[in-house]
Amino acid sequence: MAMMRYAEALNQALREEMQRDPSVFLFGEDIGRYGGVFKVTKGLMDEFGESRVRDTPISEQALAAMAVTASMTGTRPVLEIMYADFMPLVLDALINQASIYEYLWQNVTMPFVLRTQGGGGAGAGAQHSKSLDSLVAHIPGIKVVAPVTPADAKGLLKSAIRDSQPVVFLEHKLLYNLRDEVSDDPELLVPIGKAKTVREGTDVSIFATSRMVLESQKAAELLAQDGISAEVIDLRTLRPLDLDAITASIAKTHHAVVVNEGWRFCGYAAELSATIMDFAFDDLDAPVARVTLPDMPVPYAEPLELSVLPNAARIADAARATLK
Amino acid sequence: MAMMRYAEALNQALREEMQRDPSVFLFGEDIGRYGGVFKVTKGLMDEFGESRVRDTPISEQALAAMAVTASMTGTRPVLEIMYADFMPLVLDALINQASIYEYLWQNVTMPFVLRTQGGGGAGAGAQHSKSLDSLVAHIPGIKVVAPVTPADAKGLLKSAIRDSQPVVFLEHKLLYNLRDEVSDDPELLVPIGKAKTVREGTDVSIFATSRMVLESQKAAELLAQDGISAEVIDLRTLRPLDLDAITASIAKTHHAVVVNEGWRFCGYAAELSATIMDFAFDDLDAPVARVTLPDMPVPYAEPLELSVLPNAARIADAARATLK
Amino acid sequence: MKNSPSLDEQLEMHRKMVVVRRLEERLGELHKAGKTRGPIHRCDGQEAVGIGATAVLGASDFVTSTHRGHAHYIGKGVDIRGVTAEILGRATGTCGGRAGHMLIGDRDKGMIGGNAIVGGSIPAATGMALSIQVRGTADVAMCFFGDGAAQTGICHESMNMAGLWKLPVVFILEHNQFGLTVHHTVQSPVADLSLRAAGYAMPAEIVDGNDTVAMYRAVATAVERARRGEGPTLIEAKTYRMQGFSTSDMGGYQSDADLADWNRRDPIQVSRGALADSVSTERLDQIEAGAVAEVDAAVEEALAAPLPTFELFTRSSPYATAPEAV
Amino acid sequence: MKNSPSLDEQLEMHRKMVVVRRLEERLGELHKAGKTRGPIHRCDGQEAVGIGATAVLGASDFVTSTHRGHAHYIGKGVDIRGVTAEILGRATGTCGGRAGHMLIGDRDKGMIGGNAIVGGSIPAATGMALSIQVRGTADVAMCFFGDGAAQTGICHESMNMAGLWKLPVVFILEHNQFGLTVHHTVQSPVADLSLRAAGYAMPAEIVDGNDTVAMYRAVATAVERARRGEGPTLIEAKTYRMQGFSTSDMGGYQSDADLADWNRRDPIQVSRGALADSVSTERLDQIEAGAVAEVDAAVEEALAAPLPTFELFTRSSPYATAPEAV
Ligand SMILES: Cc1ncc(C[n+]2csc(CCOP(=O)(O)OP(=O)(O)O)c2C)c(N)n1
Ligand SMILES: Cc1ncc(C[n+]2csc(CCOP(=O)(O)OP(=O)(O)O)c2C)c(N)n1
Ligand SMILES: [Mg+2]
Ligand SMILES: [Mg+2]
Repeated sequence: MAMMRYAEALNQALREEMQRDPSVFLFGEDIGRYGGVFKVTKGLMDEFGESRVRDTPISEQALAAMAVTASMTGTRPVLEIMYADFMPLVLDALINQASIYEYLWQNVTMPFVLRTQGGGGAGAGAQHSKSLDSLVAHIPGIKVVAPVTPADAKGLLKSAIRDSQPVVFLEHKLLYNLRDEVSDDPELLVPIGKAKTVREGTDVSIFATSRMVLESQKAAELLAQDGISAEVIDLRTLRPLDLDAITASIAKTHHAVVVNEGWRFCGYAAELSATIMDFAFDDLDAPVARVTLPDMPVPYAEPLELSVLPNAARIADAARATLK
Repeated sequence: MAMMRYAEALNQALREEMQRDPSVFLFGEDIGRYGGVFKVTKGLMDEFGESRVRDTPISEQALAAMAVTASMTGTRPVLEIMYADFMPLVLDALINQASIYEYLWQNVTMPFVLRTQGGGGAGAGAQHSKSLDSLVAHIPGIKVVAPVTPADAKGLLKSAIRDSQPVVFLEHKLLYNLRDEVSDDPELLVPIGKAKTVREGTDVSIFATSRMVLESQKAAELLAQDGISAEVIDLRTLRPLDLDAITASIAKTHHAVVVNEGWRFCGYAAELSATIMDFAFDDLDAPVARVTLPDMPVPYAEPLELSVLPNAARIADAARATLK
Repeated sequence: MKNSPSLDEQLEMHRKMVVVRRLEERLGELHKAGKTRGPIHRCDGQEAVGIGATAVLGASDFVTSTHRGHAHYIGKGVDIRGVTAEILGRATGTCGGRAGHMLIGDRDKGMIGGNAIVGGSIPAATGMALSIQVRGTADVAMCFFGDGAAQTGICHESMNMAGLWKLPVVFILEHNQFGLTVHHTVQSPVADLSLRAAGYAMPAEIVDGNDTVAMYRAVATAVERARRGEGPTLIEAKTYRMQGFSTSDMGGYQSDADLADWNRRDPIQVSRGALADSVSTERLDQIEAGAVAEVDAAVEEALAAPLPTFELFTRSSPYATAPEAV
Repeated sequence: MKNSPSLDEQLEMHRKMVVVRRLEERLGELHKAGKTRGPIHRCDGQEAVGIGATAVLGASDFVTSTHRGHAHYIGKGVDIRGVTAEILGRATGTCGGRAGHMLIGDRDKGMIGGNAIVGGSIPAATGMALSIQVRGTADVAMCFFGDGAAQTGICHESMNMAGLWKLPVVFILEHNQFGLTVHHTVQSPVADLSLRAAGYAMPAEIVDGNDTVAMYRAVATAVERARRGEGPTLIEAKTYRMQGFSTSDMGGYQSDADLADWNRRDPIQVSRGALADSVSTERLDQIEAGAVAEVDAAVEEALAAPLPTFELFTRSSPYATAPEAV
């Protein structure tokens, strides 16, 4: 065990997997000499050379399409897309390419990972602050994970690299400096598709991923002050969903709040709400509450941005409302 | 009134709006000399010339971005994207460009229309048969419509062209030859944001758009044979939603089926389910049933494709299940 | 002449062209008889491009193709019976009827694969070339793409990276004068698209796309260069699409003069002419008859084959949305 | 010399460059003092490109910009006070603090606008040029973009259409040697990106981007050509980014020799040198002092201005998801 930043945990995962498997290689903008704008790939070009750690031109569309076919032909590429806001540029590669071949051709595998980071709170403006989770979670055949702790970041990235299917790995710009204990066992993997109960409770279940888990935990503290016992579940994987964890918690609490930093309409929180409708309707005593960004661009100025991002207070309010 | 095909109704809408307003112009692949692969723009280049009706190179990404700024600077572009499957290529223009400026700059308007057609049933394979409704419906500041009748096709396209906001206009390849009465009053507009009850009923509400309205109507016939009275609501507009029509119907029937030809997970049907959860939970006697494509690529061979497309039988089954 | 095909290779190219031509003709008939599904993109008149270019490749080289891939499939060695059955949506098709004619892939043959997103074949081959370079083998990747596809952004991005990293990829621009129904002069202000290669520090060559031997020679040089680690080449093959864009094309925009002109340069006739000195007419007729019979048999077999049946995925499927979902 | 700026124009360009430089320096200080928000992209050393190119334009011409747009904003006449307040996130900013420094737009000035999606400015101006052509006015659209942006697919698609349709657009490639932290030699195999213009049948010129007068002349020729309906031009302005990529750049990859070299060619010094014969040192000092004072006043004013307050949309908002929703 060692204390390290979320970014360092990712770096360690990449290093270990590259040491273990020579078919793993990294490419992306500014990831080589500079080590990545969030420093996740720091030192890796020095260790593994310019062929396995490549700085690329600004060409997201082709890069993603190349990751798909490189992964079909004997390598395990890990592509960094600098901001989740640029995911629209890679969606053709995911929707019209990566999504279809496992079904059409069957005897191909596509073991690539697309890492990106999204989210607001850094004053980066409308084109650099979005969470577009539902765009990728909508795509059949693509797994999507979004860890919040350094340990899960490391363990899930290692699982993603070893997975035989495409995995989109969602990071958050405000998490990179978060420090916590991380195992140095290079075989410790965190399984894709398993949620984690980060706080047990009996009155209301709060489901979240990525940075919103932290806000949900704070919300649970606020609720505790009012005598409300909130269970907080870190889904960790957006697709495939850990249905058992969701239904088991709701069977206990009968109330649910779903939290996602992206837009509300057709957003990831809508799927969570609909999934709960499908599988836990009879256990629900109140409608599921969605806490999301309002349906608008992320503004730049601090008071504006802080007004729109989902936070502990809004989550707690939503939980209280379901209990009314 | 005149009988005409859905494609002709669209053609008439374009012609009338181009006659009325010289700032309206059309561009897209094969829309000029050839008149469009679905013949929607037939004869318009002859009538309006090569400047206002342009054949373009295969460059969806730039075309969409150009529609955004052309619409900011004095014209009303109508862009045809040949297949909805190519929408990933235009999403950056919608998400990172069109979506943000009305909020950021306020004194700009973006009166452009992006027409496309999607859906399965024509043996066009995994890259030419998709409905990606939720990808566009997720975007703030963009209206999305999907008419099923020739009359609505004409009336909504005219409204879309006159709207000051971006409108994505979703057609369906299996609807172009559908014939029905269409008004020749050039001022008859169908308002964006208003649903239409196409069949009244008391036991269960079925909500659909585009070709799925036809399947829902057939499902209502099947249900009627079992003595079940289904109400079928053609939403017509995917965004902004006609909430009143949805809640009023559920208040009457207490059961709902939501139908969408796209994928299930994070799909448009999920939003409908979540919206009903938000606004009509107390009126529901059973969970909302989602009828969608399974989460997989659209297969080519006829028996495979017909097995995955949502149809009347599956809708009727879902309705029966909600009434159990 | 450097890199000329052997006589055997030339005969094999000839045979494969006839296979493809016969397939296209039979598909045309089957379409008229209502026995096909969806639009089918025939490559009549363009066979020499795909057959000539793939003749240079080995089994472990990769090819990516387009919506108009029949010659590429056959060229790279995919079984004609599987291809035919796939086009006809049969369970015995190369992809079990799931893919259809635009998306045929055969991993074992290195054909992965058809791609109906215009431009999609270009980064696909470039990504395979990247994989080859990272793994350090001497294979090459080849992509086919059209004059229409050359206008896509992803073409630019891919060629820039291929030139920058000297990737072992051969770009075959199949310039058949049209992108769907639109003439190339309405899609680009330059007629010879290969002049863009200079912008990627990449050598380029314009080749007679109706001549298998010319294609073979130019591509062989490009493949050798790629295998030596010297990077990509752009081959612009000038040819002409003798049929409509697809079986649903209503036509009317191709000039009779052009059609007559290009008909005189039919690649199968060009190939016959080139072989006339070395091979007897009888032998050529026999090869052609064999090819025709092979296709006809494949068509009959496919028509008699069962349609696929659908099975919904289980939770172990990569498409499952939840580990426990059905 | 043809298309040379008048002395007044030259002095105004000089003044504006000093405005921009002072703004950049003040932003650097404010950043260090923790008074800015998010990354800020300074253009120290590149001022002559934006100021020289926009000096040619009229009020009804359009400009689109990048994440590094301060010189473009000021050049096109956006009020320095609004720009400064916007960068500092104030209610008095050009966009009320909603946009931030990368996304400033001012419709009335024809600056629409900044764009932080790399490559985004290119189709944006091309689309405006299409609008101009459809409406038949004599305006032009101009976009700025970087050497990094030149590798994006959308650049290719846009230039092809501009060349094909002879759109009235002027492409200003601001070649500052880096895309973010990556040197241009690691992004493209060709150093002079303007050689790609031939692939779009478009004239191109390489210009000293540190010389406002050279920029003015080349751009004036291009603008005239566009207004005459003769189509687009690509201007490749060679310059250098004297600061980090943004205020969060940790640096370490720009060589001291290069920095020293380009420092000797500081565009403000080049401009002073060019004006030395016609204008007294006192007059130049006075102009510069005025520019500095204007910026300092704008900064003080912005720092004292109120922060914006948030109001949630009503149902009449374009962002409402339902006509009746709040
Ligand atoms: C991204 C995309 N845009 C449009 C289409 C529709 N489409 C299919 S083929 C084609 C023309 C392609 O032209 P070219 O690349 O020259 O190939 P050819 O048909 O001539 O073989 C078009 C526009 C598509 N499949 N994909
Ligand atoms: C599509 C996209 N990819 C990546 C980025 C991140 N990014 C911002 S600026 C930049 C470098 C741009 O280089 P260049 O075009 O030369 O402009 P410069 O910064 O040199 O002015 C990158 C990679 C982005 N904003 N948009
Ligand atoms: Mg072509
Ligand atoms: Mg640069």
